[in-house]
Parts: sequence; C-alpha cells; structure tokens
Amino acid sequence: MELNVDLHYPLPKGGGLQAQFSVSLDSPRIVVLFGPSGSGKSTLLHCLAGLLQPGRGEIRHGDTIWFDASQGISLPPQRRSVGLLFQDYPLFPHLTVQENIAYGLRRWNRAESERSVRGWIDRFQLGGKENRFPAALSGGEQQRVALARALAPKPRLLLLDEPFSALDLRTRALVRAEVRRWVEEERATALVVTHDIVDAMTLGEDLIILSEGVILQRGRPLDIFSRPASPEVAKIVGVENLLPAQVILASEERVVLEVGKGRIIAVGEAPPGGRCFVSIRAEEVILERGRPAQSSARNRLVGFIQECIPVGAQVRVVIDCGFSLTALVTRQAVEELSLRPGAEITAVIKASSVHLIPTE
Amino acid sequence: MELNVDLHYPLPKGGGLQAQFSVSLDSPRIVVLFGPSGSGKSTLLHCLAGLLQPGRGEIRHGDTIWFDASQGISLPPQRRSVGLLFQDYPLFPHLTVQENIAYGLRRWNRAESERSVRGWIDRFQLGGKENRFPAALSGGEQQRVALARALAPKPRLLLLDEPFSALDLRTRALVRAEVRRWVEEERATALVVTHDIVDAMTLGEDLIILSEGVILQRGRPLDIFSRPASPEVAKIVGVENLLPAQVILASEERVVLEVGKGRIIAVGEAPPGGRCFVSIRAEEVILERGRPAQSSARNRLVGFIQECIPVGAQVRVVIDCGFSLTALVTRQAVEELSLRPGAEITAVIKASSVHLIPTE
Amino acid sequence: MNWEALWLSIELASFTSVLLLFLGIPLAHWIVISRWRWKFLVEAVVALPIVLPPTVLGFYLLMAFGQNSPLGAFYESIAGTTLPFTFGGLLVASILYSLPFAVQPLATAFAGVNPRLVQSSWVLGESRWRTFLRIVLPLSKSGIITAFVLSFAHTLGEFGVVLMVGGNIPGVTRTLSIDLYDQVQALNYRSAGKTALFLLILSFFFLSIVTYMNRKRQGAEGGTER
Amino acid sequence: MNWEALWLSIELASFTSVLLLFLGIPLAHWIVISRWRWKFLVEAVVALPIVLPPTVLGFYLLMAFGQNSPLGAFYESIAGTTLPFTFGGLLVASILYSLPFAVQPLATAFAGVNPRLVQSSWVLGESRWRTFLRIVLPLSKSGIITAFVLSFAHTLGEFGVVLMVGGNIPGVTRTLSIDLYDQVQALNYRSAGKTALFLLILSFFFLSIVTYMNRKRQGAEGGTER
Amino acid sequence: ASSSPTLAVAAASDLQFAMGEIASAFEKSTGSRVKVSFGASGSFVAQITAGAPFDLFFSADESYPKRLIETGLAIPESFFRYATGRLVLWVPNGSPIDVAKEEMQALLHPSVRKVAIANPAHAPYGKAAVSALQSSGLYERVQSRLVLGENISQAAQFVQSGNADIGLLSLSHASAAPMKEKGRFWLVPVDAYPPLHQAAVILRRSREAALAQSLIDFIKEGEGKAILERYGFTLSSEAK
Ligand SMILES: Nc1ncnc2c1ncn2[C@@H]1O[C@H](COP(=O)(O)OP(=O)(O)OP(=O)(O)O)[C@@H](O)[C@H]1O
Ligand SMILES: Nc1ncnc2c1ncn2[C@@H]1O[C@H](COP(=O)(O)OP(=O)(O)OP(=O)(O)O)[C@@H](O)[C@H]1O
Ligand code: MOO
Ligand SMILES: [Mg+2]
Ligand SMILES: [Mg+2]
Repeated sequence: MELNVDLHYPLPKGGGLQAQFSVSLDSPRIVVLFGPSGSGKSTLLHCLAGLLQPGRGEIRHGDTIWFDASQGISLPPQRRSVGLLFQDYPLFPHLTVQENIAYGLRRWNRAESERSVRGWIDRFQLGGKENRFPAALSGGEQQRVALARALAPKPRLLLLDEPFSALDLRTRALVRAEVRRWVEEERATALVVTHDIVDAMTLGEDLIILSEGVILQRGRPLDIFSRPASPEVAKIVGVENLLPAQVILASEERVVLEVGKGRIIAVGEAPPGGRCFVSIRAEEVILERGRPAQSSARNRLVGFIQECIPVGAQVRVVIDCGFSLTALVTRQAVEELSLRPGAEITAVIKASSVHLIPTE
Repeated sequence: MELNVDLHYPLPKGGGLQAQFSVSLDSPRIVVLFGPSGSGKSTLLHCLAGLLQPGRGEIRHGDTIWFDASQGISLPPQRRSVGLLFQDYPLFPHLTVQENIAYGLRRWNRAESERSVRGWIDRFQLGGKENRFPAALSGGEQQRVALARALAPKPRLLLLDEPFSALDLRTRALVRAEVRRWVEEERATALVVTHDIVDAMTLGEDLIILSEGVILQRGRPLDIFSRPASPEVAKIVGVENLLPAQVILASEERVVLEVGKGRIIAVGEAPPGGRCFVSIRAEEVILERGRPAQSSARNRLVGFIQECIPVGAQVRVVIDCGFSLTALVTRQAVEELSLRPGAEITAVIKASSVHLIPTE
Repeated sequence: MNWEALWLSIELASFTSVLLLFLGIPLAHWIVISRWRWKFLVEAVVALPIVLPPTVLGFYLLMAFGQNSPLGAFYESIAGTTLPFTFGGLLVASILYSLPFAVQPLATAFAGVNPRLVQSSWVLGESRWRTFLRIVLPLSKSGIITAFVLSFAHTLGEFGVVLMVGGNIPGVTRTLSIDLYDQVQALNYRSAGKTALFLLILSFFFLSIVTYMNRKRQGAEGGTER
Repeated sequence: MNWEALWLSIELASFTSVLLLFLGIPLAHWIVISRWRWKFLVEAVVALPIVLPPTVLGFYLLMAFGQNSPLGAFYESIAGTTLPFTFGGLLVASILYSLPFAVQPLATAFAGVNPRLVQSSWVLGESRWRTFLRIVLPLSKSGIITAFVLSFAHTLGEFGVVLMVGGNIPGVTRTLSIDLYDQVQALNYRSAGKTALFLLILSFFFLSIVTYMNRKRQGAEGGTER
Repeated sequence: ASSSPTLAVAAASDLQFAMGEIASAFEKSTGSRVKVSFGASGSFVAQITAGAPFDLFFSADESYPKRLIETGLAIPESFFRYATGRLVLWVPNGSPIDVAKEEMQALLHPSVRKVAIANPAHAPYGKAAVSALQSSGLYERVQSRLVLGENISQAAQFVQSGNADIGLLSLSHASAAPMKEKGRFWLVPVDAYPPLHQAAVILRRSREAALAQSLIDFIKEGEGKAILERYGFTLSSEAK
C-alpha cells in the first residue's frame, strides 16, 4: 500500500508545482515537507486533500484513485479521508472549542465522541476553554484546537501545514510528541509542512525538500542535513559554509581542494569537472588555540576571528582563514578560548565532515 | 523619553494581564516578549496599540499620555503612531500587494511613497508579486507584506506579534536582519513577540518573560537564558536540566549540593533555606571518556547513557548519573566518543555553569 | 380598526416569507455554488420581479389564470376555483413578487462565508449539503434575517398585485393596504387615521423589541471585542 | 408602449435609489458602529416602513402635506405648490418607503467586515471615517449593490403610495405601474400585453448583462479559488 | 406641446371610452391639450381634497361634485349635469346564462361564482349596484360572491377577462367596442336604484377655468353630446 503522487499544478502566473513521490502506508510514518516560503508546500497539500485540481498527473492512495487527469477522475475531499490543518488554522467561529473538535465526529456515538474530545482537550492543554468561542482564544490556542479537530476523526492521511507555527517551545514539544504518538497508535501517515529544523529532525523519518515547485531531494532527515545533494538544498537546510572550490589533487580516497586562498581536504571521490562546492555545517567546525601540524584526517586552518554572534545558547564565530568560515560553538568554549574578534585561532574540521557537491 | 506601561487588563474568564515596565525611547531598541501560548502577549500589544482598553493603570509614551484609566484618557489608535503586525497578519483583500504596503502612506508624496513601497518589495523578496491580491499569495508572502505594511509608515513604536512565524530559515534571517536594520536607521523602538529562541537572542537587547499574564523576568537575553530567576522562567527559556537540590556544604565561594543520588558543585552564594533548584543548560555539559579525578572548578559526573536523540545538527544525550542529566553535543562528538545507550561516560560541567535558583 | 384585514395581511406576509425561505435558500445556494455557464440566465429570471412593475405580474396572472385561458381552465378543473380572487392566488403572486427580495440577501450572505471554513468542513467528511447546513447557514444568520424581514415587508406593502388580482373580498383578499386605501378614498379620514396610528404604534413597538433582543443576543454570543 | 411612463418610473427609481445610498450609507454605518443605548429606537424608526403598509405612508403624507396642514401650507408658501401630486412628492414618499430596503443590506454588509481589517487601518493612522471609505465600503460592495438593486426595485414596484399621493397625472406621477393598471382597466389588453412583454424582455436582457458582467468581474479580481 | 394650454381632467371611470373620444375631438377643435385621468369618483374627491391639480372633474354622480362645492374646492357656478348613467347586468358570450330572460335572478345561476361590481365605498356605480341588489332582495345571497373593482372599469375588466362570471356594470362599458361583441347584457330598470345623474364641476385651483368651461360647453352643445349618446348616456338638459 502506497500513496503515489505524480502531479503538475499550474500556478496562474508562470511556473507551477511539479511533484512526484510515493510514501508507504504500511507502517506509521511522518514525511516532512521542507522548503522556502512560496515553494508550493501548501499548494501540494491542497492538491492531496482534493481542494485544488492538478492540471496533469494522478494521485493514488493504495488501490483507490484519488485523482487522474487523463481519466477525468477526482475524488471529492469528503471521500479521501484526510485530515487537513490549514496554515492559517481557521476555526468555525460559531462553534465552541468542544464543538469545533467534535465537528468531524458526527457519525460516532455520543459517548465516544465526547471521550475523544475530552482527550484532545487534555492532551493539548485546552482545559477550561472548552466552551469558549474561537474569538476568545489566543493564537496558539486556536492552532491547537484546529489541530485537534483535524486529528480527532482519525483520518488515514494527515496533512499538516505548519502545525506548530504559533506555539512556544514547551507547548510545541508537547504537541509534537502527541502528534508523533497519534501517528504511531493509529498507524497513520502524515505529511507535515514545517520551517523548523528541530521539527524536521525529530518528527519524521522522511524529508522532502521542495523549492520553486520542484522536489530537490528526498531522504532521511539526517542524511539530507549532512549531505545535501545540491547547493540549493544546502542553503535550504541551513548549511552555514557553502564554498566554491577547485580540486587540485585527487588520490584514491582523498581530495585536496582550493577554497579561496586556503586549502581543504575531503574524503571520498573527486567530483567530475574539478569545480565543486564544499559544504560544512558550522557545528562540525571545532576551534582550538595554537598552530598544530596538518594531518590527513583533519583540516587545521589558522585564521583570525571576524565576528562572534550569540545565537541562543551558542555562539556563531566567523573566521577568516583564506576564506570566510563559520563555526558554531558553546559559550563555554568562547570563554575558555577567549574568542574575540581579531584573535588568532585554529579551526579543526574532520575530512569526513567536508561534503562535496558537484556544480550543475 | 520613555515608554511607561503599568496596566491591568481583565480577561473575561478569570485572571487578567498585569504588566508594568518601561522602555527607553532614546536609542534604537528591540524588546522581545517571550512566553507560553496564552500568556497574554497579544493582549499586551493590543492594549499598547489602543485596540483594547485596560481596566486599570496608565500608558505613557514620552510626554504623551496614551492611556490613563483614572483620568479616563485613551488616545485612539490613529494618534499613537504605532505599527502593529497582528499574529494572523490580515491583509486588505481588495488591495494588491503594492496597495497594501502603501496603505499607511496616504499623506506622503507620490514619488516617495512609491519609492518606499518599491524598497520594501525588494527587501522582502516580493518582486513580481506587487500586483497580486492577497488571496494569491502563500502564507509566508502574506506575512511579509503585512510586515512591510506596518513598517512602511515609519511608526515611532513598532509592535510585532510573531512576525516571522510563517517564514523559513533563510527568509526569516533575511527579514529579521531587515527589521533590525530598520529599527536602527529609524532610531525606533520595537516590541516583538516571538517563540523562537534564535529570534529572541539575535533580535533584541532586552527580553521580557511573560507567563499567565505576569512579567516574570526582564533583562538581557543572555542573562535570562543562563541565569533564569525562577524555575518557571527556566522552563520557559528551555533549560533542559532543572533539578531540585539540597545544599550540603557552603563555603565562602563554593556550594556543594546533593542532586538525586549525585553531587554537584557550584560557585557563588548558597541560597537561603538550603533547598533550591539547579539549572544547567544542556550545551554546557561536556562529555568525556575515562574517569578523571574530581576538581573544584569542574564537576565530573560518571554515568550511563540512556538515550541519544538527534536534534537538528546536534544530538541530545540523556545520562543517568545519580540523576537524569541532558547534554547537547555535536554529531562529531557522538561519533568520536561512540556515544550510544548503555555506554559509560563522564559528564563535565564547570562549576560556574551551574546556576542556583532559590525555591519560592 | 379592521382586524380581519390586519390579520389577513400578516397571514399573507408570514406564509409568503416562510415559503420564500424554503424556496430561496436552496435557490440562493445553487446560485452561489453552481459553475454552470448559463447560470446567469437563471439569475436574471430570479431577479426579474425586481424590475417588473407588480402590475405586469398582476396582468399576467389575470390573463393566465382567467377562465378563458387554458392554464386557468386547467387550474379550475383541479382546484374547483379560479386562482384570482383567492388567498392562494395572492400567495402565488406574492411569492413571485417577493422572490428576489429573499434570494438577493441570501445569495450575498452565502457568498460571503469564508471558503476556508467550507473546505475545512469538506475535508472533515461533511457533504456539500451538510456543510451548507452546519456552516454556511448558521454563519449567514444575519443575511437570513434580512431576507425574511425584507420579503415579509415587501409582501405586507404589496398593493398593486393585490388590487389587480384580489378583488377586494373581505377576509379573503382585502389586505390592510387595500382597506386603508379604501378608507382614504371614501374620505373616512378619522377611521383611516386611527388605523394608521394603531399600526404605527404597533409596528414601532414590535420593531423596538426585535432590534433590542437582537442586540442582546449578539452581545452574549460574540464575547468581547478582540 | 407608454415611453413617458417608463421614463418616469426609471427616473423615480434612479433618483430614489441613488439618494437612498447617500442617505443609507451613513445611516447604516452609524447603526453598525454606534454604542448609544437608545440606538435600537432609531433602528426601529428606520425599519418602520418595513411593517407599515405603503398606504399608511401615503395617508400620512397626504395628511401632513395637504393644503390644510401647517406643514403643507408652509411647503406651499415656499415651493408654490403642494407636495402631493408632484414628482417631488413621489420622491419623498419613495425614499421613506424604500429606506429599510437600502439600510438593511448595507448594515448587514458593514457589520460583516472583519474587524481586524478595520483595526489594521486605524493603526495605520486612518480615521474611522477614512477607514470606512477605504476598507469597509469597498469590502461591502455586494451589499451596496444589493441595497441599490432592492431599493430601485422596490421603488419601481411602488404602486399604493403613488396611487394615493400621485393621483395618476400623465407625465408627472403616472408611473409605468399605474399606466399598465390603467391600460388593463381600459381593456387595452393588447397594448397592456405589449407593454408587459416589452418590459419583460428589456428587464431580462438588462439583468442578464448585469449578472454576466458581475461574474466576469469577480473572476478577474478574486484569482483562483484557494 | 408645452406652449399650448393644457387641461387636466379627472373623469369617472364610466367615461373611460367616451371621454377619450371627446378629449381628442376637443383637442382637434381648440388646439389645446387635454390630459384625462380615470378613476372612481370618490377617489378623485379624496385626491382633490388633498390638493390634486385638476381643472375639471366629471363625476359619476352629483353628490361628489356638490361636496366639493360645499368645501369650497369647486366653483358652484360651474356645476353641470352632463349625463345620466345606466346600470346593466353583463355576461360574456361563453356564459350559459340568459340574462335577458332571467333578469336579476341570473345572479343566482349555479354557474355564477364571482359577481363583479365597483367598490361602493367610493364608486357611484358600486353604490347603484348594491341598491339594485337590495331592492331585488338578492343582496344577502349574493354578498359572499362579490368581487369589488376599485372602480367600474376594473369591475368590467374582471368579467370581460373571464375572472368573474357576471357583473353589474355601466351601460357605457357594455356599449364600448372592447365589450360590445364579447358579451350580452340586460339593462337594469331605472327604478331599481337611485338615478345616476352625473355632474361635472370646475375646480377652484384651476388656472384654465375658461378652457374648462369651453370643454363643458363642448359637451353641452358641441360634438361631445353625440359622443356621450353613442355610449348609452342619456343627457339631462337642465343645468343645476
Ligand atoms: N492564485 C494564485 N495565483 C498566482 N500565484 C499563486 C496563487 N496562489 C499561490 N500562488 C503562488 O504559488 C506559490 C506557492 O504557494 P504556496 O502557498 O504553495 O507556498 P508555500 O510553500 O506554502 O509557502 P509558505 O511557506 O510561504 O506558506 C507562491 O509563490 C504563491 O505566490
Ligand atoms: N475574549 C476573551 N475571553 C476570555 N479569554 C480570552 C479572551 N481573549 C483572550 N483570552 C485569553 O487570554 C489569554 C491571553 O491571550 P493572548 O492572545 O494575549 O495570548 P498570547 O500570549 O498571545 O498567546 P499565543 O502565543 O498563543 O498567541 C489566553 O489564555 C486566552 O485564552
Ligand atoms: O366613479 Mo365610477 O365611474 O362608478 O368608477
Ligand atoms: Mg504555505
Ligand atoms: Mg498571541
């Protein structure tokens, strides 16, 4: 059993969304959709829910054809049994919190429906607000009600468009865990749009990178984060160091590259053509004092600190070592190594942390 | 010149918002409002904008009284010269992107108004969409237009309710930088509600923690993050290790505490009463192999790894060392130290990284 | 005060406006959701009574339902009576005459419901029809009230059609409008004045209560302004 | 076809509905935003013509503006003529008579505009009045069209008042409604039938174009359904 | 047309056909314009009382003009009985009723479900019809079947169009072209109801009193006289 998607949705002003992928429906699974603003994530979810009609292609859910342009088939949203959370999480303004959550449970018996609603109210910390109208809720409360409303009827496919965007850290973690649990208990499948890296890493086993209406990469979140397939993906997943490089020496399993005025060693094969991008996550750059010798397993680059920017509990350190390199270190390290602009420092990067991306 | 706020807004169903603070208006400044969902952040902004009338108290902006319950004064929103971005960033549906941004510039001369709109469209990467109606924009695009509309008239006080919630990493960084730049150029003051730790740290010089309608702490973001004043604040700013502890020895500048079945050493004064909370950020916990001797400057706690959870580019490691301790390390460290559940490991915590919070 | 005429008018207006809700709600709904390309023709037909003087309608009814016409003869063979000069005749005329006054506000209200809410309901498994009942209809409350009030009023104020096809039969087709007209034409100013004053006070009283209640209810449901 | 009567009717309906927009828009706006505790009384007065038969209105106008009344005498001393049986008299009567048909849809539309948008405009420095012009009014477009169409229609269909205060004077107060009524009385069925048919076709044609255009415009502005 | 003097005439609806002809004949001979409004006599009195700008009023009886003179709205000297009207019992051609034979009893014929008369509240023909019904003792039995035309023309139209089965109408309607061929009638005897002496007056407001007087004269001794006769009006010679 698989969800097979192969569609093209034309956008009125040029471009369009082109999506081709399939998701197994046999085991509980969360697929995360990740991509810049305007890349077509919401459009894709709306196509799957049956609210937008693709121009070409087909959507199959197991044995059921949901959409087929060539046969002129399009199952109405009611019959797709999906749960959809819109990005702007609209609630029915004339219904209370309780009534909103119970909306999709009309066919359930009364007791079960009430039990379910009760459960969601507790799980999403909405107690005491069950008889309020949406106008009297805060943004985050509204979003949780909308999410509960989408989950309560136990749809087979869950489509969540930025389900945690209005939630604070703690509530977000809690709600995220509930969604995760729900997917496993119900053995459901969920497609979740998110901007949040932590969401993307902790929520799903599968990540789809979408940009300008095209799927750029698909795979395990960790793989994509450390080994983006293209410079574009590297930028999208937030790789801080993406540097144009020139291969100057390629042995069996070592590649030496010229980056700016410096050199970097990577393991693996040299990319064809000699020119490529070097992708290094800032967390993988370690800073040390002193000027130790070069070794084959590690790059040791000496440079001067240009900037120290606190980012949450960590500090982003920008170093000029022939090219501009960004490292992300703890504040403790900053103190211990007395990192400050102008100071000389050695940046250590394991050769295996250097990922090479061929230029297209 | 200061913005002085001292108000109470009664919420229909119990509780209420109680806020008392002032912000200097003399230098460009961004104050971040941080707090759990439903804590009253939006309510506070709406009171400042003049859309809600507090029950008691007063609001003064420099020499101008904006609100004074005892005198029955309430300046209408039009005359407060604030820029407000609502949490749900509503746009005027009958106006194009351009017209929406230009809405507040009616009194400007035509050329200047056009130049300004053009500038915002470029800065917020909305090029090509200037003549679209809001219904044909993605969520993130809508949010950027709403933000531009609020900034364009150069208000003296900017009130932003989660201005980046619908933006992806890269766009968010870009827009955040633009807001920062704008505040400095215009020498304006901004109150920004956000859930995002990175926003909170990089955007403002001032952080206000709000919970259940009450201001819990106010100060420099870094201070609050590393030295939360109460367990509640510690939870809100996401301190992973918040452990009840008992003082067993307090010398001049060293405190020894019993935490669960283990011991921890902190610097500074012992809290009164002997009981307190120990607050340690996960990033400050360093993992090492081997069992080195105890020293006074560092806590070295031996334990067994219980869980390794990848979080973004980092890994959260939970260790049982007489109590449950969470560390946040790079994936590189995980590999090098071959961290996996069941393995024995030493957690190193500098005594100065241990923050003590008195129990109330 | 001619109670019979008052009662008749209220009866006619009530029947008409209630029947028009039943007729107008599905019709307006169809007009709003249909994507049929010739829909605008149907809309035009529904709107026709808007620009047609009531006397045109009265004329057609008289011609169509007189004994000499096939339709009239057919109706008579079934109902045993001709349609003009009966309450039924007035009802038919009123419904035609007030149709757009019900459909127009209904269609405006239905079209004004946020499509996101409608789609939310679809995705939650509710059919178009049940979505209409559970979401569109309750959210169009003020439009429905407007439709009811306007069609009631328009019927109550109906005069031309009644004059043409009513025949001024006491208790059957002599509505209050006609009765008052007769009183004035017969120069019974005193009696006409009394009737008018009574109606004025009654109406004012009734409307004050309705608008007052309406405000109360809104206050209770909407919560505070936020 | 009596062109004079057709023209008179259209003129009356146009003047009335345009004047009613000017009158009704501020009135409806006030009704929606005002927090005055006796507001409901004003609402009731505005709604009065809804439940008052037009002949009551006609009666009061005749009484108030007749030569024997002080008001009538005053008016005559200024205007040189009495108000009833003139075009001006019909206009005044029509405006009163159709007032709620304009105010009701307007108030419903104004009240339906998302308050967040109104507040957004205030915060951007626009006064209540300018916010009304720039935001509330354009977003109430369909309500305004409804108000215009319904008051136009209601005036066109006006018969009782015209008969009472108009006096059926050719070219001055003989509207199309009345003219058709007269033709039928004169047993000019052929001519009445022609008039009726002409109106039917004209109206249908006109309405088809309007609804068709309306749809076109909506399509252009709203973008695709999302 | 605006330059030529214009006469606004309010005429009882039994003059519906005759007055049209008279007006055009008068217009032709004088070059003036005549605008005629038809309606129930009582309605015109109500309108004139309220200030309706008519020059001349032709009633279907003589009490309404007298009332206008009493209230000072009409010129007493202008009062003129221009004709006497007659009431007829009229059925359309398709009717099974033989009115000539059954006379007033025709109203009780089983095929009769609706009887059209003018509204007695303000139309003299309506009053006459009610008197005729009362004097023949039929009023109570027929009452529930009465449909009232706003004026006598509408009553005629109800029968003629087949919406009512029989009607008590004016002889002038029965004699007019649109009805002549379409039905039969029986002339109700003059003693069954008070005579319908019809009078005209010139109104005080009139600014065209002289022209109005010439229209009266046109009927008194001019072409108008013959036209009225053709529509079944008997002419009374005495003025006042
Ligand atoms: N009706 C429309 N006409 C033209 N373009 C449209 C229309 N609707 C959406 N678009 C464009 O399609 C693109 C994809 O929109 P979509 O809402 O799917 O983006 P998204 O990935 O969800 O972005 P976000 O993260 O900002 O919500 C956007 O660039 C948007 O401007
Ligand atoms: N009209 C109302 N009646 C009763 N309670 C209300 C009303 N409006 C808001 N509240 C409550 O007031 C509290 C504060 O709301 P507010 O919108 O200020 O929260 P917030 O801090 O902005 O939360 P979020 O981050 O979720 O947007 C919430 O608990 C909310 O439920
Ligand atoms: O005044 Mo009439 O002619 O009896 O209707
Ligand atoms: Mg989106
Ligand atoms: Mg909020």
